[in-house]
Amino acid sequence: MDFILQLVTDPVAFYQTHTLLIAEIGINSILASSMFVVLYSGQLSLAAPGFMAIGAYTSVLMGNYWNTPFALNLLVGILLAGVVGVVVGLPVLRLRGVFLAIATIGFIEALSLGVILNVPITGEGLGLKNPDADPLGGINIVLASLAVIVFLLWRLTQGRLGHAWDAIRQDELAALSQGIPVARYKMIAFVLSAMLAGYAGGLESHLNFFVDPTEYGVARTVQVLTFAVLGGSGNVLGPVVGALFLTTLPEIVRVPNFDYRDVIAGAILILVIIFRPQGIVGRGGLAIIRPRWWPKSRSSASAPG
Amino acid sequence: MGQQVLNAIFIGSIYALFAVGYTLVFGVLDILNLAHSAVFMLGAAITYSLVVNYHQSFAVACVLGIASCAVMGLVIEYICLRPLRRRRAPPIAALISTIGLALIIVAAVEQGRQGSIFSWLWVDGANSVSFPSGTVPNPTWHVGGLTLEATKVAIVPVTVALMLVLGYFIRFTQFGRGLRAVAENPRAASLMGLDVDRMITLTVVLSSALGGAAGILFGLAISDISPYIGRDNLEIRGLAVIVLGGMGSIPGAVAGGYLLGAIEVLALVVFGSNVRAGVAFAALFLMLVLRPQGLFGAQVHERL
Amino acid sequence: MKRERVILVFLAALVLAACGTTSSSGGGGNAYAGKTIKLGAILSITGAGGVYGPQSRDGMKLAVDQINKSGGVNGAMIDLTVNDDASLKAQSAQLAQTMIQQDQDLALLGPTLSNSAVGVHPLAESLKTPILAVSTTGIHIVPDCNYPDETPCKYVFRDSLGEQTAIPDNIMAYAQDAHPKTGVLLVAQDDKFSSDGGTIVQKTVDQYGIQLLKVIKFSKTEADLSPYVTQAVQLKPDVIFITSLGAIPAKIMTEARNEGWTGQFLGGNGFNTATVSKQAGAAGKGARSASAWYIGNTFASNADFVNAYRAAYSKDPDQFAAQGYTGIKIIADAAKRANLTFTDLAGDRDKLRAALETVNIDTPLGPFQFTSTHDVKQTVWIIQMDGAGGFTLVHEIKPS
Amino acid sequence: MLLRLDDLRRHFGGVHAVDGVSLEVEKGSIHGLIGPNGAGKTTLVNVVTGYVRTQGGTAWLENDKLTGRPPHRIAALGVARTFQNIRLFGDLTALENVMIGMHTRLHDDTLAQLATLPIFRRDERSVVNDAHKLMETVGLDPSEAGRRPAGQLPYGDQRRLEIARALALRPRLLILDEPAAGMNPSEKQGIRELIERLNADGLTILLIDHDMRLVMGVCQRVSVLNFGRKIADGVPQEVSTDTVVIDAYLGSGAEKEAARAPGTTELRDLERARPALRRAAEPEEAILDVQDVWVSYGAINAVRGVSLRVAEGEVVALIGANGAGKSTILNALSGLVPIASGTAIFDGLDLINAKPSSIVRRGLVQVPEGREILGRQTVLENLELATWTRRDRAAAAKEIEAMMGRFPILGQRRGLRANTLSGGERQLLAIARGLLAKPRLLLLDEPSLGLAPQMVDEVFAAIDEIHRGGTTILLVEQNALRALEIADRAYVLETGQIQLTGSGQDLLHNPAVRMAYLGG
Repeated sequence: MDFILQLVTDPVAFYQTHTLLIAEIGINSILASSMFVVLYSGQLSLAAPGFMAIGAYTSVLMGNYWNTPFALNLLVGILLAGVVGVVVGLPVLRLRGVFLAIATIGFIEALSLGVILNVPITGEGLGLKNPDADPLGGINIVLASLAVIVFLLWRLTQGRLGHAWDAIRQDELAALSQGIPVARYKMIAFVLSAMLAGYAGGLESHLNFFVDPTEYGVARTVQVLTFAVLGGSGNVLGPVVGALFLTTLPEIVRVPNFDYRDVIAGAILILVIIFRPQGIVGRGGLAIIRPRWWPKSRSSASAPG
Repeated sequence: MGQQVLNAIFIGSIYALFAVGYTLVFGVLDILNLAHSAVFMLGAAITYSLVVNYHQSFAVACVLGIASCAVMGLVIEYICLRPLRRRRAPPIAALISTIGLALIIVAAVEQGRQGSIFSWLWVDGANSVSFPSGTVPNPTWHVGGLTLEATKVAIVPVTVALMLVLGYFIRFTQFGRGLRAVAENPRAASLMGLDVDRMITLTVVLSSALGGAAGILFGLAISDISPYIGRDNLEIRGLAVIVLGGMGSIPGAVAGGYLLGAIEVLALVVFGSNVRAGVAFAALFLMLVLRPQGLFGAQVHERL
Repeated sequence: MKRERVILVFLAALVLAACGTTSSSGGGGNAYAGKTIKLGAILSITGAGGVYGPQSRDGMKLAVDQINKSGGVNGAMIDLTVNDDASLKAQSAQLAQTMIQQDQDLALLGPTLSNSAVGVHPLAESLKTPILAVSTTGIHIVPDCNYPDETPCKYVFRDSLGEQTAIPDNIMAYAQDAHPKTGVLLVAQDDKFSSDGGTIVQKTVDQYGIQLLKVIKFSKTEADLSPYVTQAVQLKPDVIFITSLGAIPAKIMTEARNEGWTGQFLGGNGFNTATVSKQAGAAGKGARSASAWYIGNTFASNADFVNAYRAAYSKDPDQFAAQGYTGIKIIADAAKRANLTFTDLAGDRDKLRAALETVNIDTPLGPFQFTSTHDVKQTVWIIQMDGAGGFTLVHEIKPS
Repeated sequence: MLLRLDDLRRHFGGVHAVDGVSLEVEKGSIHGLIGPNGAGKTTLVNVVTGYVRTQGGTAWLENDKLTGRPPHRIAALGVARTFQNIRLFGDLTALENVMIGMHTRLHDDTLAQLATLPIFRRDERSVVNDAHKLMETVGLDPSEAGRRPAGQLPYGDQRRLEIARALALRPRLLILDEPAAGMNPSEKQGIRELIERLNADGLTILLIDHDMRLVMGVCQRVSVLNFGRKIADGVPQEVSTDTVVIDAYLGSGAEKEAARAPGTTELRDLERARPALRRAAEPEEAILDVQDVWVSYGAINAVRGVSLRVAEGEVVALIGANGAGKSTILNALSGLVPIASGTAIFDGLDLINAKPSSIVRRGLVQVPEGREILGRQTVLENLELATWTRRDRAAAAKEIEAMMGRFPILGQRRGLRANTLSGGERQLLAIARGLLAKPRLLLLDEPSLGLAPQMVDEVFAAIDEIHRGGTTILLVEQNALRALEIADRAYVLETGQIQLTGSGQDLLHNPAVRMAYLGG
């Protein structure tokens, strides 16, 4: 409760004493937008944490061994994530819906349990320390890049590519009949999402002194998916709002000596999704300002008569 | 080696038992009920509490445990699924609502310790416990270098029996036919006088009861009951199993369960323990790429 | 709310300080009386760490009550806020920041889990705030909290017995008793705690002539550990080392005994809770670990603690409760000697950390001091499971 | 020659869907492709457009080889198509749908978008203008329909929109797969004019449809498929008189359908053919009594204050344009869509608050549009499900046997999965299923939709028989003429409201009705 109270009474102090939380919100938002890209192009890919791991380990290892500048480490991490994205994307992108989801889960689990935990350089189960981390200073770059990413994605959805993704999401076969190279565009989305996740991973590793191999598993992917779905994946802002909401939720329901936060959080989750099945932010932006004729949902948009 | 084969069969049975509930709901609703793992855990937890804290006989505890899981099935349907159906929400929305419920259930058990508001449900908090020895007779035989532990050996026939009953139920009974009708086309089904909502409710209840039973068996054989057994140990493997077997297919779930068990143990024996899990998931990955519809899933191609 | 209270305390302090300066004859007087010593603990109440957090909390609260009832620290009351980090390292670090910068706590305790600690401790260090680890036993907690950066952390202390001490002591003791030749190590590779322990075991065994036949790694999310245990048992080792915590040790013991293996289980802190002993049941009989604390110890500081704890919570304490309790006592003792000003927080924090280095009191853990590296210097109790959910003392190893 | 197919082959398992078809489409012509359901017409289209890989033979678009290319390449080459069951991007507005159609023509503006350079704006404006023009060409109002999500447009408009989207490709060849399916004569007239107009602008069109008047009317050449083979090819006159074609496809009743054009004496013969006595007035005691019912989908009011009554033993027809709300009324009565206001009583049961299942139990049974049978289950299982509500299984089994006697084709197919049946057979199965539910009132929704003329005859024969068996029937049918022929009374629906009511005869005579729904 103090949380809200201070936020309204003394926002400046709030900002100064919650930079870590705000930074995490930023990271999660970037992750969420990486999930947005795949969902928007009709792919239920849950591979994000895998690419995060690649970004994180790459940048920290480069920093520890070669003392290269952080920016460069980030960049390499992003590129590596992209490359892996291509390699993984080629076989799995013909899968649909839940099958794609499970395949990507297979990928992330194989990566973390099979590779990361068995390559000595990653520190295996001990995890990887990042002595150069800058928890309190990292926030600016996070917020800045979040703003840029959201803006660019928004532009992207407005353009030819975005419309094509829109079409693919709704009906791949019809999209083909309009000459849209579905496979290529899905791949573009998949790789873009991979690079965003890699970027988020790199940033996060810079905010915490420790890269924990167990944090890039299914739990994380479910969390990220929740951001996107709860926030609404029809609009760039949706996932960001979802991330904001879900990352602050535990703090909002934090009451000293109250041990049942998850009970409350779970209940809130259920209520929100029941009352906004399409996500907090509807397809046309904030649902409150949604024009009357806008479709309520895919299924209800059936032709009368 | 022989022992490892047995291990594969035992764990396979557990996977199968767990996955059947999942696949049942998915087959009918095209929804992944992520609260299933929580219900699985709840079945074990309640049964344990009844035996240890309320001093009930194991049999009674089992019945009550499974019953309360069935009730939890009602909760899932009425709180997580039906409202979303009414609002014509996309299936993925149900993912969130069931996650929410799972969160609540796990938290309730996890925070169940002396003096907490959930102490009536569970008192060991986040700790892991096991049924006190003697809860059920558990003789262990050593045959030709193999160790046969009663509770584990028992799982296999129980699993097979349950699956056969369920299979018959779905395939040949009137209810089963109705279920498949609803699964394929709820609209048409309701036009034939089927009460679709009732069918779905029954499905979720049945699935949850199965989940609870699976949880109890798990607690017995693996002697590990904690708030996390469903979520940490079985949820993802359960998903893997139903995909391996083919979404919505019950024989598929069973076959998938044993297949995953085999893959995991094989990976351990062949590649060594440290990459075992990785190999198992890599196998899942390949399986999907090579045969997306799974073992028993029908090839799906759209009509233009 | 908290903030306003802080400000009031602060103003009050100013006034008093003013008085103090004016009345020169006062000779310092008692700057503590009526003040509040704000302490913050970051514990894992929910999530996987929920096995330990609540016990630590109970222990701490007990200590706080005892101190405040008996007149506080030179008259200053301890105000302890326990925050739950949900066993997540991100929340842990965020809490640390807000508790240090916003709540203005004098010192922190925790966090419960090692992989949170490696994030939180360097943060506290950089914010020059003393932090006392009360349950983390991994390597690189103290002094090199920002490993691989070797510079020792000045503000980080630990009252929990590190595996670096516990496991070697345990192995040494058993080696002297039974001279085992071979061993197999079972380690949960995706668990930092277990991996730390595993590394230590591997470093230690050969100096006691134990040959490690195989290191079997598994994932802590494994439902059934039988395949691994089978693998281990088939090598017929004298010893099986288990460095995991939670449900895993008991599951391994049960399965191994079922498969007819009769050798010795050696483990680390993961064994030291009654729940593990209870879950293992008969299968755990004789399993040994080196513990920071033994409930059966009869020296006053422990007996009193155990009785008080039983009275307060009508259940037995465990090692984590004892370490939490000790943590508060240590800080209280340091605070008592630090002659805090209650006006300049940064200064007080420095004074406290200085005072911490010279702590020397009797605690449930035994006579307690910090080593030069801020680690715990205490007697180590080698205990073994009694097969009925309890433990019996085998050896006690005085600090060198 | 624009399109040349050379011995194309494709089989699924044992079924030879396309079995060595060769045909040529003249540049600038309208070419018809007809044949019974399951003759392989759609498969052929799918092979040509690359959705289904060919297993032999080649397809050429002028000098470009189509076979072996992926669908989007073929589209880019200038082959546009529409789909039998409309595939629009339902969530997107009609305008957006058309704009996506222009994808291949637009240069990639990604960078411009990212940099938010003004270039893309100019680009966008031109695109929007084009889209507006295209919508106007197919007769859609861009400012009104353009802003609505495609999924919420009336059925007829969706068909038109799909054509507009296809045109956005600037195609060399336009393939229309049953563009007039489920339309009434006046709407069909509109489509016919549209096709002719497009063709006049030089567009080559391959037209697949069951409506003989449409196909024979607009096509310069017609090819006929049966069992995956081409059985005839020529100018309409030859084809329509070709005995092979008549046996295989047109069937007895069809020549009159084909021949029925403005100014024929058809209707007068028809009157002579049937007894003059008809009950016209609304019945006093009705088994179904609907008063001032409103139904809405989201923002749209699909049904606006409809009142109708049906008495025991009647056949009542509901006719009207697509999107008039016919099916919505049936679905509302069956409890599938909520009734916003009004009263609907069936045999004392309040339909507004009743669950679908209890409505069926009471004896109000719908045979839904689009043959909603359970494809994955066998014919027998489908029929068994229809007896779901019965306690006495043995009796139910007997009735199922009887039903199979009544529709022998189903008896022969009893073991087969329903999705292997042809369109007509599915419809019969749907009807049989409806009957097994022991209906007191049978709601038939578009029973002849998408059926070959021959099949249509069969289905209507069945309906007639059912009626004579004493079952009350409420019939929704776009083939208004056939409907009115067997109806005691009929209601004419327009934009969710009842415009006219009377005996089938009166309406047959009513010039307005004939103009609107009988195409003459």
